[in-house]
Amino acid sequence: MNEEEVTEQLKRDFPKGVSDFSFPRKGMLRFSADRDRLKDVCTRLKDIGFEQISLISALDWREHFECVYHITSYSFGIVAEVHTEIPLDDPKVDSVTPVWPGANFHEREAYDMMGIVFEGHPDLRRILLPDDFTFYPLRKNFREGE
Amino acid sequence: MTKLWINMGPQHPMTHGLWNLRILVDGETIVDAEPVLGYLHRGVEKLCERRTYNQIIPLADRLCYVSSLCFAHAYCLTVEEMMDLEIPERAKYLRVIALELQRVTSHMTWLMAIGPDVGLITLLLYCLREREYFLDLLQLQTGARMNQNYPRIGGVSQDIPSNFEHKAIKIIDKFKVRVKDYHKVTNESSAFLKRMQGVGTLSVEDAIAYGVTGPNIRGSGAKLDMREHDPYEVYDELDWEIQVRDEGDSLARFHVRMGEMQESCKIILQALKKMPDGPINVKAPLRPEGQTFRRTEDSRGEVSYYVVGNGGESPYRLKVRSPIFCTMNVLPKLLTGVNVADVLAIMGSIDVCIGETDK
Amino acid sequence: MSGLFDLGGWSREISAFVSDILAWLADLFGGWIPWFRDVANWFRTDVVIEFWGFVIAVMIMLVFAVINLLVVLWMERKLYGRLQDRRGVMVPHPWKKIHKGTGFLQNMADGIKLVMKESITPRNADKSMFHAAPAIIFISSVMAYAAIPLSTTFVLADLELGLIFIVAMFALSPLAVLIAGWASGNKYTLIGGMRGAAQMLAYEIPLLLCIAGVAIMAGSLNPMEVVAAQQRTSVLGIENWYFIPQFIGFIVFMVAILAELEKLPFDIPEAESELVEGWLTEITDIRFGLIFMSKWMKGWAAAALVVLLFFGGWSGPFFPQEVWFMIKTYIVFAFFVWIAWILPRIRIDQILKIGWYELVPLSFATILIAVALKFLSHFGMGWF
Amino acid sequence: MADKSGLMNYFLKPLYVSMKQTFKSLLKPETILIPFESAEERAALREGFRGQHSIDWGRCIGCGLCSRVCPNECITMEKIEVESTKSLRSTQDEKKGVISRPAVDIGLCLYCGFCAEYCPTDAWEYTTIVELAELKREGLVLSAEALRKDTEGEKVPVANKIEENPQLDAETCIGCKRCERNCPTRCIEMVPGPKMRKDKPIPNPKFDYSVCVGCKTCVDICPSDSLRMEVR
Repeated sequence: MNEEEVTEQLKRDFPKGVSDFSFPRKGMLRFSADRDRLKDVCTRLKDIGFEQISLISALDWREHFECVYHITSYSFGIVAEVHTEIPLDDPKVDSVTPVWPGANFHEREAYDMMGIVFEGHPDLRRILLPDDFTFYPLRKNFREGE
Repeated sequence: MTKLWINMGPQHPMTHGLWNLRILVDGETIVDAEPVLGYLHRGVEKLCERRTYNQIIPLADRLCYVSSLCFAHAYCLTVEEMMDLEIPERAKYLRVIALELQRVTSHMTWLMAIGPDVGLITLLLYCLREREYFLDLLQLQTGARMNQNYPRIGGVSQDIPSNFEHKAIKIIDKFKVRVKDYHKVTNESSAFLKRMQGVGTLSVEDAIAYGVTGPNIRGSGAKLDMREHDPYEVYDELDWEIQVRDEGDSLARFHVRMGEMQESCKIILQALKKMPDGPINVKAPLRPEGQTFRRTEDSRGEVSYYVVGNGGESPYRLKVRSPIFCTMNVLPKLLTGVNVADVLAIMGSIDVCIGETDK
Repeated sequence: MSGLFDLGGWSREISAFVSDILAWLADLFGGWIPWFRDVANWFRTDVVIEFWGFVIAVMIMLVFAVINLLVVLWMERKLYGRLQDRRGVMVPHPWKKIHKGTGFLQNMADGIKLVMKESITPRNADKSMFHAAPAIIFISSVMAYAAIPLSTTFVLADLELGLIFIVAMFALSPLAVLIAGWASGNKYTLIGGMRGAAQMLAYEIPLLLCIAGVAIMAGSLNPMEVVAAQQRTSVLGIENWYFIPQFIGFIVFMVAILAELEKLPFDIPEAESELVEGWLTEITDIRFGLIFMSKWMKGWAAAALVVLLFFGGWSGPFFPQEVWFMIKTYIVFAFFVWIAWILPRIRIDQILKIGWYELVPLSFATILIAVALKFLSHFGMGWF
Repeated sequence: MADKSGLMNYFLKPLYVSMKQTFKSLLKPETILIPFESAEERAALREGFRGQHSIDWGRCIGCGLCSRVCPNECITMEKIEVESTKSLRSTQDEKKGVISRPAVDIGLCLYCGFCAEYCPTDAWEYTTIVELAELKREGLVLSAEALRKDTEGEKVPVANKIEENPQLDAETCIGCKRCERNCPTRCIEMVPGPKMRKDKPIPNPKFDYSVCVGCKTCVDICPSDSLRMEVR
């Protein structure tokens, strides 16, 4: 499968919930997924043949959070970049750790740094910072000494 | 017998760096394991949000103090792609040479660390000796031994001197002779084999699912190398082979890395021969915009940067994927059921670097 | 050649001389105080001379042990430095500030440093046992020196069962390892102590069986007799050093004695990369120093045992017996060092497997060989 | 890869290697006793090494660009009073007889080389001196005088390596001329601007971009924030 075919497949499977498909460069597929359909999209991607989760990055866009999933398919040579918007007042998203066990530490790190709660994560604790920290340092409204 | 939680770390000879491996032992057998990270967290991602794009390069160097050039290069590559920048051909070759030199030194560090792990301190000193020669070469090229700050957005900082090729050939020849000695000390002595063989077996499926990359996954039999899979610089023009082993145990990972060192030497010599003349730097815009994700092959695995720029002097968000951080994920699975002494052989073969893990 | 030092005779002479002086002093004042004359006579009795002679001999042996320890330590550090392509210890001359040096005084400096270190007793430690363990280890390894003869004359205690005594002193240390491991109240030390006990149990048996093989051939357990038996000419026309007929036994003995010494391929009780320092983790200051010293003392004693059993003891041409003996022991010790610094540590289960599955059967084979040779020699067609 | 077990196979090859090594290093160990033994080969390899800094005062114009690009902010500009300014290349205020020259806290320096890279007159240089250890932290702060190197080299043309230039927002400029006075390369000339005050045009800076080094001094010093840096 190449990028277009994956796009077609996803559009067929999810008439609603995925949007904004674009191809930044060869072997790269970028699209957005709704927050509540994210896990289904990821499960579908895994079934298609995206074997490994490379990176989960959490972004603070001031108006909303965003989770960016980079999912690799070594057999097709494609990286899928899935953007998910998360509202500021309810920073929750479904965990993809049941889909890829490798997402475990990435999600813990995103929770640690940005305060996004991954629902369904087996062991959501702080990973890099001490357990008794009460703030999330990578948020844009974080100030030193706060 | 009662089970004991044992802390291997943060101050423990097993940990190469500052981390803690908690293991639950039943006698000498490990029942459960849990890596505890974060002792070396420096908040690099937050720091990057306040530095200009150029000033991040020395910071990226310090992510991993053993293969610093790889991290700085991956950052530059990502930002260049965000800027749509095509760097000169000579700079690409220079980068490849520096990267492969760094890969050899990094693997030498791994080899010298695995020695004391299994109780072979002599190996440490032998490897330090040869690593010094490669650091000399690296210093000749980049101006510093450890944190080189060599790649720039749009090229490299300086050219190689005229006597570089001569010295490189001399040192690589010397190294090839010495590698035979290492093989005699390690994988040709069955005392070493006894420690490494059949220990810490990791299947391909598990390795991929848990996000293991680099030499560790190649030791499990997956022919994955970002230099080949997602080629950057001039790796597709050079003739080299991916080192793959099927066994998936510590010894396989050992062999993969030993082979990679020699492949790196091959690449260096080829690149020196094929390198064209020309400029080594192009001008880069100062305030790029966009978002890019780029993967490169570090000596430990896949290093990716996800950079979001919003037209300011500093990136809006920079996210590092450090290979060992992802590999730590698999530890509970890898370590359950093995002996206490095998932890050393397994962790040694995984090649832990805490600088990049804790970011 | 005969021995250079006559330990017993010399110390007897010294003690007789000292007694004479004391008696002479007592005589001098005897005129004024009558019972001084009795004291003077008491000094001249054999019991007193014998006692002082014994004390002086022990002192000489102790001084020898300590000096030998320094040499052996220095030798090991220098040798493995070169083995690792380093220069080894290089300490400035005590008063001249030059950079190159042999570093012989480095061990003294380390010893002084260890004495000055803070003495720490863990809160959870079983105090009396914790403090007793280093003493037991040190005493047992020093006592092994009592029965080691350096020549026909330089011997402290010429015991009938000398070999058994030496091995018994070696065998005391697992007890102390276990005590130290348990009493420290630390998980690492506990595992280390248990490992130490298991390992030494596995290797004590082949060790003793190999000695049994030699003893059968020599017909005695006295080191003197064993060496004397090796000085006879064998069928090969040379001196009958036992490492030729008992080659298997020699190999097994070397492996077992390395395990007994906790030298590197078998140093799992301390296994510094797994268990920090093993059973030694909590031991600080000069107690650590004592254990460290006793390790090298035992190392030399083990080398001496190998020389006594397999390399003909002090026999050799031209040089005095002691010189030959020291040369041989240092070569054997260098071999220990050489092995220890190039082989990786072997896992505990593998060590026990080697001990029980390979060494014990092989050591039975050595006994069989010894018995067969002995049996054949009754019919005049044997080895000796 | 079969497990070659057997008692002898454990150690024969390693023993051979280490024996070889022992004899080799008994004759000549690879370690060099620096600084007691000669190390020409290694000294040759040190060429191009970034050791201690040295600043050519004949070239330095005191623009402070180095302290701006320094990632660790370890460079401070020291104000030094001088007798004559004739031999010196440039100063921000010749009349006062004050020049500013960089001083480095090498305890903070990470030897990245950006200061030398961005220096518009190539006054920064790295020596190969590596023995920089001091007993006290204060000793690590190298003053401008300690880094001084005096050469009567040829005057190299200034080059803008940061690729940015100041731009004027004429609306807010108050014509105070501080930028003109402080510019290290004299690239600013005050010309009558569009706005008037007391029937006289307010003088506005006009930049000579061929001489400007992009040091941002004028932007930092501007009291009304009417200057900003822009990519050329």
